[in-house]
Amino acid sequence: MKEIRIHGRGGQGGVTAAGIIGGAAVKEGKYAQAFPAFGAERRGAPVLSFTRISDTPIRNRSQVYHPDIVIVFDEGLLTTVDVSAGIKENGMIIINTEKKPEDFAFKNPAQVVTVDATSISLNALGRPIVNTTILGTLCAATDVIQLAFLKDAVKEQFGGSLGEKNVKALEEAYKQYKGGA
Amino acid sequence: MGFIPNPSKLGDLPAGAAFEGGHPTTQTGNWRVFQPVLDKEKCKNCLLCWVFCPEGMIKRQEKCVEISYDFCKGCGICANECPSKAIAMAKEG
Amino acid sequence: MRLQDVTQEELLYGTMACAGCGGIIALRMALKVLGKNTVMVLPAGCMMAVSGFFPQMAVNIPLVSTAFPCTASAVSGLVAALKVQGKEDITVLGVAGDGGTADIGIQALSGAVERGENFVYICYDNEAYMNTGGQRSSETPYGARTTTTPVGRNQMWEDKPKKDLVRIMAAHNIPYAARASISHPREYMENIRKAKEIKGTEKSPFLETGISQCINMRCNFRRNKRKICWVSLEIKKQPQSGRI
Amino acid sequence: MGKRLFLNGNYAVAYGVKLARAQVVAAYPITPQTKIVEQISEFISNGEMDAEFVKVESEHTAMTACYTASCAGARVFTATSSQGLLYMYEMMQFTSGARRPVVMANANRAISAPWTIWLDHQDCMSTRDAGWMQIHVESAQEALDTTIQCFKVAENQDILTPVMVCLDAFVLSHTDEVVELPEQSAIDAFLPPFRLADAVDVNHPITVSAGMAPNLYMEMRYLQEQAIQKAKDEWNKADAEYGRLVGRSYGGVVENYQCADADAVLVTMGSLSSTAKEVVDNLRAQGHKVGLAKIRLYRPFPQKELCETLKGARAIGVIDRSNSFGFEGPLFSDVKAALYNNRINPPAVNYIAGLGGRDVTADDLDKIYRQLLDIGNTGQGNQAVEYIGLRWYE
Repeated sequence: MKEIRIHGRGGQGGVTAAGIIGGAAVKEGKYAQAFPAFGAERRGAPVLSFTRISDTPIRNRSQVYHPDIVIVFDEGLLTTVDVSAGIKENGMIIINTEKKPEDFAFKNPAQVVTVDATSISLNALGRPIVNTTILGTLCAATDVIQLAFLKDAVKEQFGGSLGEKNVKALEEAYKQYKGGA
Repeated sequence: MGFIPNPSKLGDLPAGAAFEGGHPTTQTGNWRVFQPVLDKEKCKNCLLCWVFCPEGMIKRQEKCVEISYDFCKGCGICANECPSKAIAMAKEG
Repeated sequence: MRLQDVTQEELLYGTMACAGCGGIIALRMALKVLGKNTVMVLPAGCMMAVSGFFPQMAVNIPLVSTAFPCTASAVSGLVAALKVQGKEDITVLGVAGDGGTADIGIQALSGAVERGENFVYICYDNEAYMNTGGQRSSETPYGARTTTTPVGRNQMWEDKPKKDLVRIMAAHNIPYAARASISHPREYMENIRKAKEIKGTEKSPFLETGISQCINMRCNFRRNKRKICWVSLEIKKQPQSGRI
Repeated sequence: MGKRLFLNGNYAVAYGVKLARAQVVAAYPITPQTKIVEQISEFISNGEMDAEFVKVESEHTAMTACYTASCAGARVFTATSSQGLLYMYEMMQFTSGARRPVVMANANRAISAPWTIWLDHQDCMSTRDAGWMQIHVESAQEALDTTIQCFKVAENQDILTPVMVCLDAFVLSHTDEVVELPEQSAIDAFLPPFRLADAVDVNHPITVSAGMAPNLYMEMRYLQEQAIQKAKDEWNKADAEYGRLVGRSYGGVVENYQCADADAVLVTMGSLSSTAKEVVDNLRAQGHKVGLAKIRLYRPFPQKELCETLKGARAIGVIDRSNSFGFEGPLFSDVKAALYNNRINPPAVNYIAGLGGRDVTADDLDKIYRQLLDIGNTGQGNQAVEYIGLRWYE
């Protein structure tokens, strides 16, 4: 089982992203669970959402305390939240930032992956909505989801031309990671 | 199902107390102290008593109305309403 | 409307109401106009207690009893269920007192009227909570004596004017709202007939306030039933920005 | 095999309502239930569902409209949560007393004050004695399937009792997971159209919920009790029939998970059962004989099935997600009463957990099981009510 925790702000689409990851995994024939950290927060406040992916039905319904992968939508969150809390050994933290991975140090050791998702999103969508873009990096840097299913899930979520634009954004992030690796 | 005014077993009671309507089982006629008495000669058949009777106990007829006493409680509205004083309230019995 | 033309058929008779009950007169007259193709909702109160208390089943149309605050809500449910079953020709009638309409039931009524559901609603306004023994309601007129209107040392009379329910309902921009009294049966029944006929595609609700004194009312200016203050106020459909 | 979707519990319930072909839906929004009725509105507006949606102005009206729509012979559904359920309480009694088979989804949410929106079972426990049947689910899939089963049992002519399907707030209502959609043809075979013998009919006028004096009221209540008692078997039958037609069933009214030879058994309701099964498997793998009794049907209380499941246990733990202030957890009282009636008396411990959305983790459950195993071995243990995850015990 892979457990993912997403750190975002209300309105950035963290919950949607958790759902898209799960939806892509389900398309692949796997089992998934996606849920928000059930808050009453409104736009701008730090929020959490979670995804679990497994080859067998998932029964654990508590929140994710020991994630394999952490996704951070907003670099600013790093100053207030310990995003590495509880992360598993050999875990990965994906951060939306202009900086390099080596610029970051966390309490708990983890592989850090960075992507300038804001710039990519602004190019592709015209708006700094990074939730789908950063999934391209997730897809490229890990094996939890496959690109084809991810694209399907995004298209299904947004539909029409908005879906196409989002797919373009995540493809760009995917290429950047693969190219850089 | 039929209406059973005096149930004698559980099966006589319908689920949810859903009873058939139109079954006035208590003859409220015996509530009367005074009863309306109609003077057919004076009745102009204006039907005011008929429309005002709360119990619907006044019957419309060809020439003049007719009072039925089964459910008449003797309220006296008919006598009060009658413009030609054709109904008088007389003591029961 | 001529009295000769009104049906002989009695859909309500033999109730356990007090002798001379004005509410029963109002209901009987209304049912004569609405006819057999009607479903009625009654909340907890006198009217239900005297006509639907086993074994005295005095009403001869379908009757659904409900709790005090939700006569109009119950009407909504019936309207929806009859509509989905294609029985839209059936008239749904809600009858509640002034307390059940203007006080505890006003939210439900406002909601149902705002939704534009097709029904006839009669508020049987006897100007106080009479089933429970004469407590004040928002429809109790200024000066009336009730059991729950302490206004000062040894004073028991209502010091607030009557709430104008018909204008409140008219403010919902409904096609018909009227106030009438059983002291004038032909006008009263005419109002009911109009209300019944506003129907069909227009989806038009209606509210009728029938002022009919309870025989147990203790009132400073106790009125003879025949001489009840009579107001007939008919409000036709208002334009959206219209004023009464 | 039906279509595989990625849905949360709320949407799953809405799909269940659609498949059941509900005719009248009256509901008022309240977190966390709102998405159920939003989805149903969407089904109605895009023509997938042939139903009337009553846009009510309060939960009280929602329940009243459901009650009368059911009187008129329509298949009726509503959904609510927490404060909304409490606001419905008056009319819930009317609905059950008048024997109208309304189906309601309740997204279990704690009660204010303190003001809250998160999960616990205080709302449904507060309406426990409203004469409604109450069934709890542990997954979105079960929520969908159970919603359909609810109509089947509630509308049974011998039962005619409303039912509340309880799904835990957020943990089920807002969690996306894999849900397999049954075929409409299978559901149509399972659930025939609703026919109410004493529906409102202008040609045969009836008075619904007539007044009853003390000479008969008690008999009406006794009839109601008989009907709800009969429902226990019907739930088992409905679950089995659903299993035959759709291919999924949930072990009837009490799910026996590894209890046959278990020394320590935990009794749970709702989403917690799901995590507990994971913990049972882990402990079994380590050689500990533990089991889980998941109560699906809470009212009528499945006394016989529960005692059958618990009879071999040497220690029993009951997790309550609510309080009965001044005593112990309400589920614990019910379980103990059932055991007492059947002369089964192993040590039993009450755990109050997960109030107001406090997360209950696999670790918490693991600790509970280990404590129960100890109690089973020694025959001794702390019999006081224990709060799990309480931050300060004093």
